[in-house]
Amino acid sequence: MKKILQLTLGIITSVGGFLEIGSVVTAAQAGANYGYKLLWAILLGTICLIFLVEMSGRLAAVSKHTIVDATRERFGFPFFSIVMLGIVAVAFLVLVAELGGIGLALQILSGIGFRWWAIPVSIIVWLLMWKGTFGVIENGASLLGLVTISFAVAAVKMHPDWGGAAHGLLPTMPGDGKAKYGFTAVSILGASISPYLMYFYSSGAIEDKWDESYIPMNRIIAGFGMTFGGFLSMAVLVAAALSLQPRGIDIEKFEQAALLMTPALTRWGFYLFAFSMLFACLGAALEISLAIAYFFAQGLGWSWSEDLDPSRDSRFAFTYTIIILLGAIPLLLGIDPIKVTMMSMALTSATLPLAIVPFLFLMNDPIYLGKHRNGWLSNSVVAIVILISFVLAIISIPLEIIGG
Amino acid sequence: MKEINAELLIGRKVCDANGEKVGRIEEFRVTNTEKACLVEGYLVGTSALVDRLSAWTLIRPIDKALRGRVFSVYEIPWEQMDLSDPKHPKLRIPKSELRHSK
Amino acid sequence: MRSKRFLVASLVVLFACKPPTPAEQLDSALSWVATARMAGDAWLQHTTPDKYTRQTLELSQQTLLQLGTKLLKSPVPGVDSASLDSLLTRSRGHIAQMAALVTAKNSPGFRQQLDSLISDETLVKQFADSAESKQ
Amino acid sequence: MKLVRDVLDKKLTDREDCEMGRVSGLVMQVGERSQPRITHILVGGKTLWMRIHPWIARVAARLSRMWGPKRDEPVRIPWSRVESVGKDVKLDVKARDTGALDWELWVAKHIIERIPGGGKQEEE
Repeated sequence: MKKILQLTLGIITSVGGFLEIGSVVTAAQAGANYGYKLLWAILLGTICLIFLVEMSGRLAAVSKHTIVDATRERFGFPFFSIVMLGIVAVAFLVLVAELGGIGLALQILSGIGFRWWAIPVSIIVWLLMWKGTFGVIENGASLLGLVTISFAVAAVKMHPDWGGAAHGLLPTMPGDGKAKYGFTAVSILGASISPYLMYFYSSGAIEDKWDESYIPMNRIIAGFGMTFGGFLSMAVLVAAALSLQPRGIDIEKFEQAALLMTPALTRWGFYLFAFSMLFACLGAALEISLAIAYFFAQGLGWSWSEDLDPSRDSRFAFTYTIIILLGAIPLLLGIDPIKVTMMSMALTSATLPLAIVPFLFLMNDPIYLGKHRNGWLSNSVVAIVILISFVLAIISIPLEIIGG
Repeated sequence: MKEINAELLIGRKVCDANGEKVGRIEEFRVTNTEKACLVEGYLVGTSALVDRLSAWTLIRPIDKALRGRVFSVYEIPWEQMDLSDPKHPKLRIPKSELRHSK
Repeated sequence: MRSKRFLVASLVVLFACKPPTPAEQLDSALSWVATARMAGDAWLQHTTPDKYTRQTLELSQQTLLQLGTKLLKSPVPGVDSASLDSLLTRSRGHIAQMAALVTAKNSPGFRQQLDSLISDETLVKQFADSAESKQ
Repeated sequence: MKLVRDVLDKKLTDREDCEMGRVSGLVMQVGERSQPRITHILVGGKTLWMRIHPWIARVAARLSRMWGPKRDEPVRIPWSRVESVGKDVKLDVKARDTGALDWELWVAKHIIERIPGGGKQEEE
């Protein structure tokens, strides 16, 4: 019985936790500029994420080591410090974007600028972690994140051209504006295959005390949870394609995205969008702050767990406290969160190799995984992800220059 | 008796008695007795690195394809290794006398 | 090797994006006029709160101002930049009026300004299409 | 047993399975004719940063002298204390006595407990 409860909770949390400012803004921009054309990027990103998340959970369940533990133990500290530098820097940028997302959602609701919301938002996120346990944070935030299902409602209500959407699932290249198209595709992949999700998921498996008997459940949670999450991203894209593209509106500022659902759901559309972004970004901000703190704690061997009092794992608690306060500073200076989001998505793609290459080694390690090592299917998917990530890493930066 | 940091030896290039490069130190073979942990020998060479990463499941197909030309390993018994200067470990015998263990 | 590439990558990104071409600026101007119109329509149907509408209209007006000056400096090929600029200035006037009328909660007056903004939008669209065809 | 794969960078746990950091370094005694032996496990301090670059180690040492428990020498745990080497390295010591947790306790006392709701270190 307990497992079924955990199963449903697992699926719900991955649906609620899927969307965040990066996936919403990139999907909305893709819809506003190219209609259904970029649905394939979300599909590809989601499929890769399903495999990566399933593997992260399996590694943690079988070896009782998270990805960070195993990376440090297998590759040694020097290599690990490079991975840490790259991943933590990009994750911090994404955290700033998420805190900005919460601020912007509050801005359109209250009319008070996101700069004034920076400190209160950071304090609330910090309080949730300081007082909450892992269960409260992970499940609570993601349950609130279920409001993002309203995107699907809006998209369906606008009677999308299902044929066109299906056609969009096949990779195509546009006639003109190749650079911006490429940049948007890179950002979508960067938004969906985000390394912090893997680190958070594997640490979560340890917090929830998973063992080998959880492997089938892990597969279902990763599969269904991420698939529904992927559908929500596609819904955002379709909603933007139906509401913004005909009007010729390209999304450069948050205020423009806020009108995404108004044609379909009128007054409800506006407030549902605001609350969807508020809760989705809140869930993501919690996940990223914890992921960064987990990274330091597991990497350097500190005691870590959200279920302990802060004083029992003081360096872990100290790390996430510093991270969140630092995260508020760029917003105080008025840096536009949408710009930060786009840059962080491109940089995520640039640093993907750092996260995925070691991961391929770990998933074939007989000492950690024994007979639960990767089969040829998982290995080939990871190999494809590595191929994509190298291509993204090479082209994402010049694209940022031309297309950004 | 001299104390050195073993972890700083990892990755150091080893040259044999007449200065020829043998490879990089990748692993220490040790036996853990009741009283102490004795160093039996040093593993040098790329396949020792693959062992350390326990990545043979991934690398074996590549190794077969290259018919073992790339991944070689030398096991240097502790007596043959001169660690007077930890930055430049040297062999006490020429490379040819070393047993080329797989 | 890897860390060098990462440093180079982040340095490259810090040099801001390449300035957009005049044609892109014109498309962006059209997008902002359309945004103001959509926000106006939404306000009339009581879909969006007053504060949000006013802020969005002011944001569109400021952005159009910046785009207008840029378009004057580097005119779009095949487009008469003087008439384009006067059109943009006029639509900015309408948007400013609409923002003021939101605070005054004067819907009829707002509707008038919105209708003239819609006619401006079609003109800007024509400019954008002619620039497109000449590219 | 393989030293680097099975011991270096591995998690250290004490008698009560409480985590006390990772193996940052290993001290090797080398004699003229005698067989070299691993005598101590090093935890924390500048050993980690020495493995990247001596320059970083100097900077880290200077930083750690400024505040915190004001000790940048790594903790040396005699190899005889090693109980078992498996997934983690189990030591027959009490974590608190070895000094490996100095930073943890310092941060707990000086920062975390000053913030309301931080909780108390029981054994204090």
